Amino acid sequence: MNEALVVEGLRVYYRTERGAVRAVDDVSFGLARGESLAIVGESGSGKSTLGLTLIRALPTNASIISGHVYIDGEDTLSLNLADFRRRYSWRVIAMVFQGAMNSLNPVLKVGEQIAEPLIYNGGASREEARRRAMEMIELVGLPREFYYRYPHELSGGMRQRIVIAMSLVMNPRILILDEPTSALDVTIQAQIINLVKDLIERFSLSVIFITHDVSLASDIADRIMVMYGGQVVELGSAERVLGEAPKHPYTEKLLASIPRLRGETIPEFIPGRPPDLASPPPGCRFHPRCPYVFDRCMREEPPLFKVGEGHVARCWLHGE
Amino acid sequence: MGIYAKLAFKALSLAVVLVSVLLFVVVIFGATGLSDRVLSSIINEEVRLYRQAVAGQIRDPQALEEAVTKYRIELTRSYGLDRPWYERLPSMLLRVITLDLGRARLAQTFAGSNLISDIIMERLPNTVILVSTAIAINFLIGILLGVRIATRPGSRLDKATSFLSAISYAVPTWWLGILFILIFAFYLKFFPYGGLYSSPPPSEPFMRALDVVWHATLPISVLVIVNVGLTIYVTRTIVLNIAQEDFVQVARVKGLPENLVNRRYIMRVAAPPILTNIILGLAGSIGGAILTETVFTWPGMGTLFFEAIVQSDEALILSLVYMFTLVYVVARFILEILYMIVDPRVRV
Amino acid sequence: MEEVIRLENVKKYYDVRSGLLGSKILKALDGVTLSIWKKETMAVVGESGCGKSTLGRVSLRLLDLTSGRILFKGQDISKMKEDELREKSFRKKMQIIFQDPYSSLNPFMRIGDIVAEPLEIHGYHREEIKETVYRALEDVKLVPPEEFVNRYPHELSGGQRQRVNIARALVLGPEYIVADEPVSMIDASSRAEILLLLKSIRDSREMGVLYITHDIATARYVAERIAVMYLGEIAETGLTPSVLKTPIHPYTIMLLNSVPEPDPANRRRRRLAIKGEPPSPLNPPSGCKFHTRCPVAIERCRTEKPALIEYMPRHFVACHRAEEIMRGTTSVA
Amino acid sequence: MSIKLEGGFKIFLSTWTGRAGLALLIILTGVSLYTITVLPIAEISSQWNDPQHWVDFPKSAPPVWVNIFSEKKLLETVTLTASGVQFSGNSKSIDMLYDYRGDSYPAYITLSVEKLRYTGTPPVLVLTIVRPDGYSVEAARLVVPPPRPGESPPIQRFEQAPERVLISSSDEFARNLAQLYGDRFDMPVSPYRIIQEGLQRYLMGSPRGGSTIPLNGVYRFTLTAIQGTGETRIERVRILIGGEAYGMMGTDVIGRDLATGLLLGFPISLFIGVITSVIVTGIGATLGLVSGYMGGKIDNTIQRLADFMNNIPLLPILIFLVFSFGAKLWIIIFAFVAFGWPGLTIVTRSIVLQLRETQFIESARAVGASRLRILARHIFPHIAPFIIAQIIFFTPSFILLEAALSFLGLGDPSLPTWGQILELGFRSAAVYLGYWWWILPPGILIIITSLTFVMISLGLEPVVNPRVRGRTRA
Repeated sequence: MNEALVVEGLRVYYRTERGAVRAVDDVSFGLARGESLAIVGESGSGKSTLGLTLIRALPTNASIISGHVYIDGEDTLSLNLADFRRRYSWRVIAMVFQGAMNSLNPVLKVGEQIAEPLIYNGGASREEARRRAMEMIELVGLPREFYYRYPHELSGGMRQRIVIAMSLVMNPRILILDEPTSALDVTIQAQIINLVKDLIERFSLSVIFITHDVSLASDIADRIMVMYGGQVVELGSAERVLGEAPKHPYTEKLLASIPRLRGETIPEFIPGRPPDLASPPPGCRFHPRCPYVFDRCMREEPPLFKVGEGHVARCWLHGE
Repeated sequence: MGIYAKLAFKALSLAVVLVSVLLFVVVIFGATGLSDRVLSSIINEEVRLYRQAVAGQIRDPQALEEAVTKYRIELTRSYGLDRPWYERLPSMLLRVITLDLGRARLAQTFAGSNLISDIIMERLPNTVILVSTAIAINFLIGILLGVRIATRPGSRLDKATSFLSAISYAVPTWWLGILFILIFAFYLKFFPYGGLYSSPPPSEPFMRALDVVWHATLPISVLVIVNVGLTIYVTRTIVLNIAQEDFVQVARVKGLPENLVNRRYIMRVAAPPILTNIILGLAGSIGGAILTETVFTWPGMGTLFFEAIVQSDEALILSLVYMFTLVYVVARFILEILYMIVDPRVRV
Repeated sequence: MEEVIRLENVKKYYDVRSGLLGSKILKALDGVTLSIWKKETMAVVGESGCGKSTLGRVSLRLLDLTSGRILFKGQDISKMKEDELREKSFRKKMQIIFQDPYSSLNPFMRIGDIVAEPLEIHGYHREEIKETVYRALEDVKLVPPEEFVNRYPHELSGGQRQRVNIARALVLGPEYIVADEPVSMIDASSRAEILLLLKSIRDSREMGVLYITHDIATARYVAERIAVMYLGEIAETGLTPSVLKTPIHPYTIMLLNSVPEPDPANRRRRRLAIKGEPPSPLNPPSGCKFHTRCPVAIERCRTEKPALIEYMPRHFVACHRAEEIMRGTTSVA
Repeated sequence: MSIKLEGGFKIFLSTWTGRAGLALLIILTGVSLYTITVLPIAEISSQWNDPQHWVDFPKSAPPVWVNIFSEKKLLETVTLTASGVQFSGNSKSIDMLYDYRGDSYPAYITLSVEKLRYTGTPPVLVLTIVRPDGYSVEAARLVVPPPRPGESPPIQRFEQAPERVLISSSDEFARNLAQLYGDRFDMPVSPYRIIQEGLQRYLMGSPRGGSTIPLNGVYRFTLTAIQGTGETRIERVRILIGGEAYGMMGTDVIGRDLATGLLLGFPISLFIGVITSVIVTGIGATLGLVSGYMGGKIDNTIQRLADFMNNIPLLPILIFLVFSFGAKLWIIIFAFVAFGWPGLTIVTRSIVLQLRETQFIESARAVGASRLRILARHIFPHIAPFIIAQIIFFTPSFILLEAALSFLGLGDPSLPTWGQILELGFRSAAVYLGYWWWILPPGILIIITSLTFVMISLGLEPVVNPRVRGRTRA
């Protein structure tokens, strides 16, 4: 089996005052070993919830309604939380959470925060753990002495590097990166992305890269999964989805909305606003904003149609 | 700014507070004519002692009167009573700082000295013991319960605690003290009405200590009960907020054991704001101590304050305002140092 | 063509208290000169902390300047007091559009009142106010206006709020507008809408616009000219196509290289990244402020501050090695 | 704005603390208004501190309702009064009835006559008591002084203070009783013994084995004016039969009716709490607004001052101030205000600073709005709910602070407050003697009053700080 991770029929809902918010609604995909998959979507598309579900870090008002997440063939959602944390979390699958500052404890030295899982979950001695943490700090391009720094003494870019070092300290095979650069300037963003690329190669990581920025996704991903309104609307190789042939109108319009440095195209926009996931529109969730909408879109929810080699799109345009 | 510079700055600003309070107090004392009275009573006392001393040597009553009058004039000049009060400010200030304010009107030490400095030095430890024990117990209980409640927000226990802490805000400490005396001393006779020792105090040291504890139980309980509700509530809120921070969830995802997460990722982070809360509550604790001591006739500075008011002893009141401010400032400084230790963010 | 606003060697220093007695000078703007013409947009780009937002606010006199001159259509407004700015109608003629669509509208006020407030302040008549407000809402495509005037900000989407912001800026008929990152906080799919709206309004109302952004790619579509800022100074400025096609300053070159493009081929490449982080503006490097991160810095850059020199038509660069870079004898990448 | 206010009130009323607080506030205000409008405040407050006024009342007597709970019934204190009594040709006497029920004898009996006028010859007032068994005794004989030279009728007597006769220790009365016992009951007792054992036990008892047992039943007290010519008018006649229990709330060591004192406490307590809170909040918020909005040197000065004041332990300084300047209500309020503002100033300033950074304020500046307009239109609406909440939140602390000062003996002596009632109780060792009726009610009233505002504060919390419930992420 070549899949590092398989997600099947995952549904995650939030309980809110307005009723259930269907943040992730029947999502399935696989991640091959050594592969980078980018999950792209606007705010409210469910992409972050998906990431949190994979590493079982959902807020308390969220519940997994159905679905499976297989890692090495084992359904990790069926494990109790303590088992999952002991056997998979950070050892097999780790995550770089959104917002580096919030991921770090303000009153502990960053080095300690990197080293802790080695001591408490990896059986390493303090000395070993420190040495390893310092190696990791060096690996992400910071001096070893940064072990003794506190988060507030670091710049945003440095904190992001520390958080990345922290995620890799237990040698995980799968790494989820949730908007790792969204708060950074482009110059620092470029540094971090270069670093991430190096690390992916060096550790042969399987990566899930969550971002709202299609351009950034193209920087890292072998495959692109576009999410809209809690659902996968298109999934395929980066070359196909971003290159010649986006098959879902949303992907097409999203790509067209990106301002580019080169070329003659003028960016377009998608009118309307993303669906309210407490009461999504009937039929295709994109239909109120879709330029190609026809009557079937308003009535029936489209399934994922195969539109090419390993390429699917949720759109009636590709129906029979 | 280095940590020592920060500490020095803090010490300096607290010293400024202390001196300014003194200046303020002394100015009011001067402007209202109270300082004249304090000084003239010191002079009268010294003149009386002088008369006693020289009465043996000078037989002639007229000569004696002359000598005494001369001495009085001398004293009046040296104390500056012949000058307006604002010219005496610096010396008065110095007098207060060194507690050189003569004798108390009626209050005295156990041994019978009525020197204000003696009295205060005898009473100070009693107050410090009472207040610091109460604060320590308050925060021990408050933090333990607050953390426990924070683990189940919205529960019945949580709601009850929030409401009780609101009620405790409305209860006057001293009235609760009176109520406790009525219940536990008058009706149930479990505890004494007040004071520091039984009369006569037990001679054996251990029994004596036990006797003090027995006497301190009611006042400390009152101080704790009135304040602990708020401590629980605040601790709960702080802990609850921190528990929702991303880094706590990250720590769990990292596979760290739950008790480690609680200790290093929640409590460790909650310590600075909780400490801030202790610092903010300090002024109130001192006020509460004055009243509680009074109710339980605990022989500390609070009871002394009450006596001084009843006896209209200006000099004693002046000294006590100074001492309370001093105790407050010192306690605050100690807590500030502690704060710098627990919060690396202020150490830069 | 008419010059709307002109900044001459504008400096803005802040006194930053540090320690007991010590205070340091933060040079947010360290001698900026630029001008904007009627029907023209000037984009100011740079990393966070480079002083671009300060520049926008100083140009509107929302912040006082430390030294230099600001000329609005030839009149020196750099020393005017707030009352004078209002009485002489300068406040009517200069406006700002903010970044945050959430905090930029008073949550207690209705949309109609928000857009009407500038008119009230400048003493317009009731009838006139209503008419002007409706026209402004129509201009920003919040139609029909009567549907929006009675709503509260929280009932609108981010994009709609940003249009209210634009409408408020437009009601007084300004000749100069500062747009401070107007699209950075709204969803990617609606950004183009706001940008295009801004551009068309600029043309129809013949305004000069200062467009502040960290995103060079958006600047390309709205701005005729670009100024690249680094640590409170302009590193390079010129006509947009010129700067984007033939960037000269190493910082501009590297900044352009850092911008990702949606091209799947990218993942096989490493982007050319500027090393390190921007130095603290409290303690800026000597000479050329970029020398600490510049791959082609020489000794001279450390000691001597480069002047902003016109190397190509209307294309100015502050770099000692500009000529070598232009000739291709020195390569940044 | 108006929509917001209405909505806020609805949210407030949806909390039970809000409803309970509001109900309590209405009750407290009602009692205060009743006290102010119905009771002659000025007169009562001066009476309150006049021991002469309370001399007839039983000292440290528990309230009468304790009899409901206890086995041994305490004798209630009873006052018989007659107002505007007119003695003329036909009616020469008035009757007052006392229904005596109890196992113990009254402690004392007094007669007082207030504001008497007569024309003609000076009257002699005679008080006779008719026992339930029909025997009657003359208890007192009061000779009204004749006109002084130059005085013209109507002659006024007992104007300043009522003429008071402690009939239970009158020798004359004792002799009369001795005569009654000797003649009618065949039980010779000396007047001396009667005085010594307590005259009441003979007046209100029947002989039993050399002593007496209480004779329950209706006693008729008849006051007769013996006068040759002219008329007599008495404003108020009062006969007080002192028992062991008194009134609804009992009495203190001076004999003061605690119910009156407690009632007076309502308006005073509310006044001090609310007025101080309003002033403190007004000053604190204004300084905070100025400090936050003006910035610069003004800001610096205000903040330094506030910081400094915040570093002072409040109570010792307050004690000192009130002690030095005298315990007057306005001085107490002034001291509270002087030391109460800094906290709010610091908080308001930080809110204003936050607001000032918001882009809607900056855009108002950009369109040329004046400072005043920005303060009024943009900043004030944001902090107004907060300020109102603060007024309510501060009120109990000032009520408690005043009570504390009063308890330390630094309350304004011209106004009876709950704190002062407690102070006297504490100083007269009421606690050690178990006079709970003196200790508990004032404390409970202080708590209820403070709690009213605390509950309203709690009810206002969701209005002022709408916290996001639950977290949603997507």
